[in-house]
Amino acid sequence: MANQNVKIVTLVIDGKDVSAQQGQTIMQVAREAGIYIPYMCHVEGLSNIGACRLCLVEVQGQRRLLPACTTEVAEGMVVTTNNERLRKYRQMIVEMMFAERNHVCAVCVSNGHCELQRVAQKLGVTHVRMPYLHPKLPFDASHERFILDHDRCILCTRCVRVCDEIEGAHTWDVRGRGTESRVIIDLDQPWGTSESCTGCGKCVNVCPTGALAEKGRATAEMTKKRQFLPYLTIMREEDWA
Amino acid sequence: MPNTLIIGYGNPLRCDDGVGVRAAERLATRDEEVDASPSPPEGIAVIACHQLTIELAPLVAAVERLILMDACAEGEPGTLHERNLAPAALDIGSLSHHLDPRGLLAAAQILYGRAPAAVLLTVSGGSFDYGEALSPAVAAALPQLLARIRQLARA
Amino acid sequence: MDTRTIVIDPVTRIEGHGKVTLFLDEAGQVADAHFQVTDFRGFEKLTEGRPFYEMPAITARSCGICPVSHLMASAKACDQIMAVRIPDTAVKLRRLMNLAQIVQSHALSFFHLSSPDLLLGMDADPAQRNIFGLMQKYPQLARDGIRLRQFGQSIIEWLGDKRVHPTWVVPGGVSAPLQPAVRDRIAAGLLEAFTIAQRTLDWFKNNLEKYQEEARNFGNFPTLFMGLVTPDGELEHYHGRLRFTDANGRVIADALDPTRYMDYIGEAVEPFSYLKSPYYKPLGYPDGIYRVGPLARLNIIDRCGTPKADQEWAEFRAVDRRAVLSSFYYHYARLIEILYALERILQIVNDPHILDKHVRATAGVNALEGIGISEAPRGTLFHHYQVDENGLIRRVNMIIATGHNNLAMNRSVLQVARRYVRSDRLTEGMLNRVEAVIRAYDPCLSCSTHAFGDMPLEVRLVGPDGAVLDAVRRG
Amino acid sequence: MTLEELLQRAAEEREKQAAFRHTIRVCVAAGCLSAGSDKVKAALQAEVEARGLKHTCQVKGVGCLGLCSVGPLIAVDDAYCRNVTPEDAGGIIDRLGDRPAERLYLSAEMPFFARQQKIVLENSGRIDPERIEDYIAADGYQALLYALHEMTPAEVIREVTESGLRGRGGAGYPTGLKWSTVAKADGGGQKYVICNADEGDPGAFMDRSVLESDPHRVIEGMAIAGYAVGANRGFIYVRAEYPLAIQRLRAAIRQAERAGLLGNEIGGTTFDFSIAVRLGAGAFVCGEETALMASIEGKRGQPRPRPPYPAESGLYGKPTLINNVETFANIAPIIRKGGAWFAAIGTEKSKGTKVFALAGDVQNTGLVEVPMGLTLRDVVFDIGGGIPNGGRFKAVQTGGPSGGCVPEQYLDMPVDYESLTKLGSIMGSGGMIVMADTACMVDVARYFMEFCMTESCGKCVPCRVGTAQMYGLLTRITKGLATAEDLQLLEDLCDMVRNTSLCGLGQSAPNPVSSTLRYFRDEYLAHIAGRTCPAGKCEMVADPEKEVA
Repeated sequence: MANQNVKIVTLVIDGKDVSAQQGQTIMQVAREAGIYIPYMCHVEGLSNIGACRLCLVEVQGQRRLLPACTTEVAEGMVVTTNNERLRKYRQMIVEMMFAERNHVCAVCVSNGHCELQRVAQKLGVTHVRMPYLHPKLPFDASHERFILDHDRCILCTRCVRVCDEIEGAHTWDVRGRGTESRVIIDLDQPWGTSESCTGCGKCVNVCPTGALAEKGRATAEMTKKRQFLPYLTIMREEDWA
Repeated sequence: MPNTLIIGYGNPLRCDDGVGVRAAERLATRDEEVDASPSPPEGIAVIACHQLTIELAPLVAAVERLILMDACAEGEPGTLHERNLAPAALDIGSLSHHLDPRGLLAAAQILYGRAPAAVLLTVSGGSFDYGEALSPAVAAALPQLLARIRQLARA
Repeated sequence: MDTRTIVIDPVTRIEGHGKVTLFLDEAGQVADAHFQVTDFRGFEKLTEGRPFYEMPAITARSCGICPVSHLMASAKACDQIMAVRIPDTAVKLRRLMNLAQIVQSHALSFFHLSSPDLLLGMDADPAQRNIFGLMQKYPQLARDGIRLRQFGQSIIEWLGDKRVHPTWVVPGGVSAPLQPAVRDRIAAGLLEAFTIAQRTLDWFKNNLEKYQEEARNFGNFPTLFMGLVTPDGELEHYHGRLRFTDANGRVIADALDPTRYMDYIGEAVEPFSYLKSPYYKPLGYPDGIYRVGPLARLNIIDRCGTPKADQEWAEFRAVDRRAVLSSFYYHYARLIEILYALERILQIVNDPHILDKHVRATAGVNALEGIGISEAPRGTLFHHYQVDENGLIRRVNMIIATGHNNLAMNRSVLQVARRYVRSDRLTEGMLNRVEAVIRAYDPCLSCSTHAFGDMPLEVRLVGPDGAVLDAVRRG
Repeated sequence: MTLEELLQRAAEEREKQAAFRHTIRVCVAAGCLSAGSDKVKAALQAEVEARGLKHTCQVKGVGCLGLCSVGPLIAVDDAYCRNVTPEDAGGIIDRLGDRPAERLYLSAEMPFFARQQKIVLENSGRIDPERIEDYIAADGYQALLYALHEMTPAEVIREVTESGLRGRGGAGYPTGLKWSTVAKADGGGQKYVICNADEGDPGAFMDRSVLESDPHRVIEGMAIAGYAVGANRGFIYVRAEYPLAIQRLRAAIRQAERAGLLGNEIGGTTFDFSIAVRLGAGAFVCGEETALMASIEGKRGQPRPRPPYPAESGLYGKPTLINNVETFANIAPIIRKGGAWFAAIGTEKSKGTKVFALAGDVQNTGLVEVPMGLTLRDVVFDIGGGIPNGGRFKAVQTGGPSGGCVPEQYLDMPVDYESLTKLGSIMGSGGMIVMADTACMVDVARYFMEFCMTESCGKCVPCRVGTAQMYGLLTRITKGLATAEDLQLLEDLCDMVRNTSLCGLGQSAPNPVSSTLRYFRDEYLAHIAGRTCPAGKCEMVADPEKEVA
């Protein structure tokens, strides 16, 4: 390991005393302690952006809720990962994700393997209180092997990050503001015409929903493989000198 | 052989019409991380389907107790109704491909010699439009419905 | 709706409520009859701009009664867009599911919807003349029906993941090979199914005499018949070519390429119905009226192609050597088709290659248009998709069985009404028969939102001045 | 330039100007310019020239004189003239030394001018923003050179801390504390100072006006900050929609560089400090500090979670001090006159003055600077002159789209950070919109929500979707389509968006809704239950059933 002198801190998560290495995030430590914190934009192996707000937790002495994925642990920290208030917020956030685009689980390629569906299930989201925004969105099937279905996109930007940070192509980005935001390829061109895309498929595999999928997969047939990510990350972090 | 059969029926692509199906799906699956309630214990079977059809009759006849869950169009959305059902050979129109719950019991009674004690729980729907989502009032009633079913199933 | 909306022909809008309007002339005779079904909307929202390979799942969800039929036609349309020849075993497995669907659908139609009319009599007290009256009087028959239906449903369930909307049928084939255990379970159930099918058929034939009055007046008129046949002229539910025969049993068009259906099927629009009225183009409208479904299929073929069914078919055709014209015989045809389907299922499960693992062809978009056709229990089903170069749906057209039969159903209602309407009031006997004749076609009318109650049939009697003389709501 | 040289140049310039018997100051800030003040200035100059008065009367372009609603505005010695046209030039010169014509005359004694106290704007409308000499004559750059020569960085920070100055960008964070945090941070030799001039609130133009009227003031404040925290590079992030401000700022930077007041070895010391201008492309969210820094770095302008705070890890990951234009504009006077002097102005917790852009249904719209603690009533009715055309006051909205609406019963509350927060609004950057009773409060909330919705950067879900949902609900209410459940959902959304959004934009986006719900709930209920708009502003849909389907 690169650093022999890792500093250890102790903290309390949900009433449980836990120890952690300094520099770890609340998310990492909670997971090690077997405490589930929901998330959507986070994925192990990529940078954290704290955008989906599902992993917000209460930290004693902090006025604001903090994202567990970007907040580093500190000595004596007292963290609450789940209570009435947090559940309520998380449910509403998931509802908003559903209401923003056109999610039709029943016919979706990721039905049954979808992280959004799974989180909704875990959080007990059985309905969406808010009106659906029903945007008219294009479907990009111009790539030979993959499809981009904006109807199922939740703008977690995992694709953007994996392409930039792991593949190094930076084919993906985001354009527009607010609900007009959309993931784009190169300068917002059809995927099939992209010259920067290496066709590696990492974006497809990190996508939590059916927004990015392999072409031709029928309903419920799209499963994502993500094992490559921690592997690549570890290999790159390893100090070979 | 289970002694209790729970059937939730309706069209989950027509919003509140699917409340029975959603409830059945919830009862049939268990997520330990969020839901402390147990999956159906021994002796309880759960079926989710579009409509009550005649081939359910032999299954119904084989159990001690039948619990049905459905949506209804009448009433303030989200209201839970419960009533005990007795077999009744009610004709519901012979162009239709499905059965009335009491008819299902009657079919079990007539064809297989017995009909279980049965209770029908319905939730008044608010929206029967195209869509997968339950309307707020109905969704709010779902936990209540599930709690009642679990209570009934335990009794 | 904005301009991007794909307009799905109202032909697809078949789920809803049925309505019959009878028009009286000055003399108090029935001059015309309209059978119409109400609007069905929202479907297009799910399909526009979506990739073609989602269509099987989407269209299967458009109908809770016959999802398998839509799956077949849709998957075949998709195969065409991919321009693939799907593996032989996949074809057999798709056939297997389609046959199972025919068994269960016909079982429901015959045993539980129509047999009360047949067994208890058209004029019996409606309190008795229903499924429960049937159960009381003929419990074995009712149980037989349940067993057959269960058998068909179970096969579909075992093959697909879910019973209501199997997603196992996919563009290019099926998503998973057949498991040996499933094959064995199907084989194990066949014996009982054969027994039931044969028993019921024998019983029906023995009682045919009693129904001569009905047979004469139930949609008994000359029309063309249409359906798929094999290259050898045998009964076919999955592939094949289209054949038209006329009322004299003569083949008037054969080996038509189903994908060119627009060349020989026209679609007339009647203001009173959302259903388009298809007709055989060369004969024009309305002379090109034709029927589809079990009766049509048995009328157009040269033989069934399986031993038991062929034997029954020979007897059936003896009813009228030219063509069996009365829609009453749809019931008869259904029973023969059940037998045929069971024979074919037996052949398939005994096929040495049926457990083959190669069941799916993969490909991208290789054609911008795909037309899938299959024989649904109720008749020929067309799915016609146009896609852009990336395979996104631009236009969808579907013609369903109830659509093909629309003209015939109208005429059948008219015929029954003329025979039984004798005043400016709707009588029980007349209403029973109107219902029964519609039932013979087993149209897909069940309301997709079942919470609103059951498929009501509204019958209205309209005088020459347009005044509604009487109206009855049944159901 | 050393301090002595600077003082000498100041004295020279003052002497030069003192030679004139009369000074006519013509506002050439964006507002008056757009009303044609450049032509007025030319006409006056021509007139002066023609009459051979050019040695006794100087005509100079100056920054904002404040009362924008009656521009072009000019000051003839101590009197103001409003709505001046080039044709008025002759008459004005005729009456030099006398009171201007009644039609033009505005007394400096009128409350709008008299009740203001100017620190930030002390040079606005007095000096020529395009001449560094004018700024130097007004004691400019003395604070910088004094600090460099006579004070340690710690002493500078102590002075700022003692002044009690709080961030003028909106949140009111103690400036001294922020500086000392950055000063203590270890940047490995590299730190940055950023001036946030990405003023985006609708109707707000405080920063623009400061930059157009007194750009050197900001530069000087930044340089002092750089010295205090140990940074030698500065960025000013200005929105591209402010071309005049950008032009003057760039000119000022060049002048300061030439004068040795920016660049290497400033004032003969070892302190180096350079400033670069960066233009924003008009995204409101880029006013948020982390988004602003991302934008400077050439990335998509989106905020990131804090901590780490910029003081620790800011621009390019280095410790960064980021303050707003008005905050920097306060620095030079504080150093010059001492923190104690500044701390004596204002209230216990809010020191100094605040600049407001007064707008809406008020007689005198324009830019005002008042000591903290003045009441809203003083600002709206005394300085602002009350509601025009005999209208009735309904509410005043402070803090821009993130602010709240304060109703009449709280008009006597002092304007300071704490009081406004208590009322459910915020100080914000200084927008102040007065509303008469013709305004529908639901419609007002909807207007601001639309702004927040379209300006949401789209990164976090609560802000991106929550604002769109709230906008949809508010629209339903204004159309008479909403139900009691919709109102409940709206309130739940307010709570959720406030508490879960990533940055200040989202966190404060519900403010206009919550504050109007708090004070004008009856108006919401009238729209929902009664399907009427009490202000008569909203048109109810005739047939709600139809609309829903």
